[in-house]
Amino acid sequence: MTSTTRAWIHGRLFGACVSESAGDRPFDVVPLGQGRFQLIDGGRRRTAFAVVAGDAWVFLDGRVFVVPTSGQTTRRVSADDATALMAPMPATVVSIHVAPGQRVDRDALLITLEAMKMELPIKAPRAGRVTSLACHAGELVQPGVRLLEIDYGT
Amino acid sequence: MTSTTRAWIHGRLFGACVSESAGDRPFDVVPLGQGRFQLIDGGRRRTAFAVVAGDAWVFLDGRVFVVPTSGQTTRRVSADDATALMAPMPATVVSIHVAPGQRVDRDALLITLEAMKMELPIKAPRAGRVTSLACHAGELVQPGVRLLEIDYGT
Amino acid sequence: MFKRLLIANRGEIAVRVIRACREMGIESVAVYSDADRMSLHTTLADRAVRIGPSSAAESYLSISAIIDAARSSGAQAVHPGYGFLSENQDLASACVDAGLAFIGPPADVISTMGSKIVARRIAREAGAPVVPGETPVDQSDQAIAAAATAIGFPVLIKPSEGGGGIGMKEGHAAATLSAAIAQARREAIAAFGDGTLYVERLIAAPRHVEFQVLADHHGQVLHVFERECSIQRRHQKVIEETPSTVMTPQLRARMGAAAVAVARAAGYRNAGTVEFLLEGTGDSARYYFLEMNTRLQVEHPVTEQVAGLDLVRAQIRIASGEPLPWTQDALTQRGHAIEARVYAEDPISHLPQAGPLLLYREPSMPGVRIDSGVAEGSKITVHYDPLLAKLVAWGETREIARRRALAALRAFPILGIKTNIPMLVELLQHPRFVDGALDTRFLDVEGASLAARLSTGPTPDVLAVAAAARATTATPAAGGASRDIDHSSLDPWTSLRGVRV
Amino acid sequence: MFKRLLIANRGEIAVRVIRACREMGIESVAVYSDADRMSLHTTLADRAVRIGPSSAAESYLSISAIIDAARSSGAQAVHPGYGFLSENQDLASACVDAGLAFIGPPADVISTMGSKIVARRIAREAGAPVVPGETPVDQSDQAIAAAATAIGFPVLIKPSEGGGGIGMKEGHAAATLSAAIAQARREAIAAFGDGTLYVERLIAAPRHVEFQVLADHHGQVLHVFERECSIQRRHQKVIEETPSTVMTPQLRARMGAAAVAVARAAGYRNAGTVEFLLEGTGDSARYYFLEMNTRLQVEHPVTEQVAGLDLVRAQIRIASGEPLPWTQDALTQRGHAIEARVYAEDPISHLPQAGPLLLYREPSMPGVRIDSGVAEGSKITVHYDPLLAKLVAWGETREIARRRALAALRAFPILGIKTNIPMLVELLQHPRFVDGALDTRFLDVEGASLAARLSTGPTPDVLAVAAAARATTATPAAGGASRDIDHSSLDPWTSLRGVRV
Repeated sequence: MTSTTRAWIHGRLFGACVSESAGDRPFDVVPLGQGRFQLIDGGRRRTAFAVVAGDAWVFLDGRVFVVPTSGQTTRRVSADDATALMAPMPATVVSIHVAPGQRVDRDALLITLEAMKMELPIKAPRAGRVTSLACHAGELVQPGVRLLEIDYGT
Repeated sequence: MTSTTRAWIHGRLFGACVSESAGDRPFDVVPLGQGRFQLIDGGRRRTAFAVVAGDAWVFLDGRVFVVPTSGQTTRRVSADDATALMAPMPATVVSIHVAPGQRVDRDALLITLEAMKMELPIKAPRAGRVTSLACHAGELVQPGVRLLEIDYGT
Repeated sequence: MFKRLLIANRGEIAVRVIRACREMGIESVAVYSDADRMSLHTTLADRAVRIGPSSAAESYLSISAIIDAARSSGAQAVHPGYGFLSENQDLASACVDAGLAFIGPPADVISTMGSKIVARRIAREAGAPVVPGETPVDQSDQAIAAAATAIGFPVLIKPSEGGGGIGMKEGHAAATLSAAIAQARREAIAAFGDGTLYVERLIAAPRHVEFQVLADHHGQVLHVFERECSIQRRHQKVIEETPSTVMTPQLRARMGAAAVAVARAAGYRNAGTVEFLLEGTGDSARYYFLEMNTRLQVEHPVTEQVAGLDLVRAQIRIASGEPLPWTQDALTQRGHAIEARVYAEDPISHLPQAGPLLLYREPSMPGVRIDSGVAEGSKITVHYDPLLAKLVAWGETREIARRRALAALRAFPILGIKTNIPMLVELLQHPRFVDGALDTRFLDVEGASLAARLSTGPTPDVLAVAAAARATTATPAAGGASRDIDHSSLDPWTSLRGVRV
Repeated sequence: MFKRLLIANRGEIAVRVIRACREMGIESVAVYSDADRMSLHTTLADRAVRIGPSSAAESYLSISAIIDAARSSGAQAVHPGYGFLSENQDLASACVDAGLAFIGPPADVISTMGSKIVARRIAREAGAPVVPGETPVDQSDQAIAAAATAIGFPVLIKPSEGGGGIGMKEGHAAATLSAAIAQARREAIAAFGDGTLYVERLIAAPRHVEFQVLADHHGQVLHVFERECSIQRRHQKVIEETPSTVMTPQLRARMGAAAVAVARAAGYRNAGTVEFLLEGTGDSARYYFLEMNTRLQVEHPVTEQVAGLDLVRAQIRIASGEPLPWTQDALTQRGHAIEARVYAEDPISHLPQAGPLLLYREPSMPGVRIDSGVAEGSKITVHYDPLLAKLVAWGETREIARRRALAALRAFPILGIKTNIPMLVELLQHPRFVDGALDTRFLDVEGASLAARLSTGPTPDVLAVAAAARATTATPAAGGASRDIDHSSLDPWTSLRGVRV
């Protein structure tokens, strides 16, 4: 169900659509400077921290959330098909375990990366067929760039 | 003796006239963000903090300096004739001990202010004659505003 | 245990109590004046109630506003902190009348120990020495001189109803006493409308040594050792430490027992402090009961660091009816702790300062604790006392604690208003402080030489940093990130590009 | 004492050693790779020397670069920290050859205790129990099965030359052992080129309990009690504490004596740690020597907080030839300390994270110590391990320390990269952690349920804060001050001005 979250900010009331039920009283959010915010919910006060760097990063009660600019959906924590085939961070390609044309099962190990002294396995999010490779062993790869292509339809 | 203090800042060399002898090697000042600066003097490294709010405030080794925008002289800590007759901070006038026309000696108590639970005496910086009063008992006075005028020439 | 607790205070002590509540699972309720609408203590509490305009008289000193706030917020207990209403028996009574637990002693004990004369009598009867003195019934000059001679010179002559040092005159011999008596009487009448004089022995260069006591509602009273607070300016403490450098185990046992005896005799409950003047050194040093503070002290953290316990938690537990979890023998001292009070004041003139904390970064290092009521961006106003933070350094030895405090103060940048940190840095390096050769006149005697060390202007290295700040920072006032150089704002520095030197 | 000391490390441990030097009046020399040109440890030291490019192999792991830096900077001693070259006997030798004091044990002791087989033999000879096990001379399936039967099931079969958990197989009965043997042998050959197998008793759910030892150059060896480090993921510790919840005075005395005996037998000097596996509870619990770490541990602060001493200072004093200032009997434990390691890693997937610390604010509250190697604005790179900071909470009891750690983690905002703080917050509230019912498989068993609690999306309160951040802050990424609303940037929030709700 889509409903509206509302908040007083600097004496003005704002609303945003969120995909879960919100309370029927608006929050009061007071910027305190230096990324600190006072969040008042009924009588209860909490201190939150937030910065905007494209997405908004929010710290509240020991949890951290990355709220994307679109604001209406939240970034999924579990990787989707596209990001699953990218390096999560700058990393070195240690080894490539598949070749173009090869069929792979779900969770098959495709590529092994290394970053910060740790091995990072890149696995197939679903069964499919490798159509092309976009990296080679020893290469330093950046996040957000697809390492290989899989056709899930065949 | 006037000499030049020099510093590397962001790879460019700057100089300023200062009224004391400076070393013959320029400082290297590297901004670290958030008001932090690395000060390198020969091989020695120190961390300084600074903000600019009109004047530049600098913290180094536990000392704080307010460097005025003119840069070439430093703000005097001891009050001069003019600022001596001003409230140092927002304060309430408790009592006025002199009247216009009255002659006063050096260090004579002129006005008693109160701020932050403390009494602040305003004393005559030099001998002179009170020419006018610009405040009254009970008034909340602001810093930078003269509380009374003294003619030191008579 | 209480579910919800209201803190009738502001600043660092309100923050301290809020933190204790959070750890104990108690909901905290702050109160705030208009000036403190978004102050640190207001924003950190679970709830907050406005109690009036900025003036303390109409907010933090208003008993009715505090009681109303406690009632409306559903609090079960009130912690008064220190200062404000903390030693006001009417607040304690009003709490009881409203069915609220007051976290402190009963109202009648506050009243009893608030009277210096009654407190002195209780102390003397409990076996704690007091400074010899009396208010002669016959107030003639001759009778006062006779009393002085009986007490023994040097003496202090002061208004019987007085306080705050007003009208206090020293007398060093019977022959020269009449001028001092006349002057004291004149000032007593002017200030208090009563010329009655009190004569007591003058303790020439005493130390201020106080004992922390804790008393529960089950008959247990114990002390948590001493604090030395000799570094003070006009009765405002600046540096406190524990142990005292002159304390011996034997003297500590005697003074601690005296403090406990006074608390017992007064029917004391909760945390309190028995203050003494200490004269001399070693087992034979003489101590004199001065007064009892019926509240938590500003300097309580040094005791916490060395005794390894939490006095605010203990206060709350005592008030909720729990017995003290320690016996006297179970308490031990470990290492040394020094507290330096960071005030918003000019380090030379000592004038309090108001303004914004453009940059405020607390040092974070092993053995250093900061109790603070402000954050970067806070505005310091003229309405309340200028204490910003307390820096407490613990070390295995006094010398380690001292060096640690020094290192921490040198890494505690506060910009936008002046603070006493530069003075504290000099003070901690003063040879007499290093040696622990302290007395309550330390700052009177050494203050000028300390100030002199601070009167030098900025050195070239400071000017270089100032220039860099001007050259690189677009909004440094807010502690923002550095930006590319704005080449239009480089004045007064001249670009020397291309000039190798 | 040394005049100048070089720290052959980076990050929080380099900062820790720099601070100790500053308090001791020793000049500190940092070393830095290109990635660390303006990192916190580089900027805090009195001097700093570049030792190579960002790759650790060419900088922090280069013995020649470290020795050159020490020589060129005029340092008299080298502190290796932990990790990197701290357990490399060649660095220790090279220091001695260059006339530098190495702050750690002699090179031959590093070498001796670095060999698990030799260390095990020394421990056994010193009377410290080891996990029963052997490398059968006859490596046939039958002989290995016979060895397993002699040791007693369950057993662990693992490559004799192995490490890191590779090729380790459990065996629960002689009848089903041959498959495990075959598989372990196959993996051993694949991974190490040698199929020789080692059989030892499987300790099913042990605790990791280690003892801190200190040994000076005057024959004194003592222990500074235990640390429990059972909360680990793939041998990376996450939470450490002292005392251990299962320790009894009698067991502590036995294990401590065993740790001291091992250190003595090894000819140990300086600070080291003897690790044990602990099985069972109470006085009758069984402990087995695991290995000795010949360096300072990451988790040394919990010992410092509870024992009330400074291990880094002790290391430096020992290396300079001073005798230990304590005897075993003079050391005491007070209260409880818990360390939570804050890693730059995704709290669910545990993948290390790189990026800028857009906002980084350390909590400051009584009883909480933060040892950190970063500051707001620091950039976390892929080159080194992802430890950002260690949060150490001390309390009179374990429960107070736990609540304090929890309160501090909830007030430790780090934005810009993901950290494990959300996971630590859940972990500290897990019923088994609250009860102290720990073993080294804790995270294997409970990790999934902890992660599940973190997989929920942002709640409306979080979205409200996100909207406020977008609406109010011009340069919030740098933690700048709030500004007036930029009304053009309010999307996706819709102004509801005039709509009262």
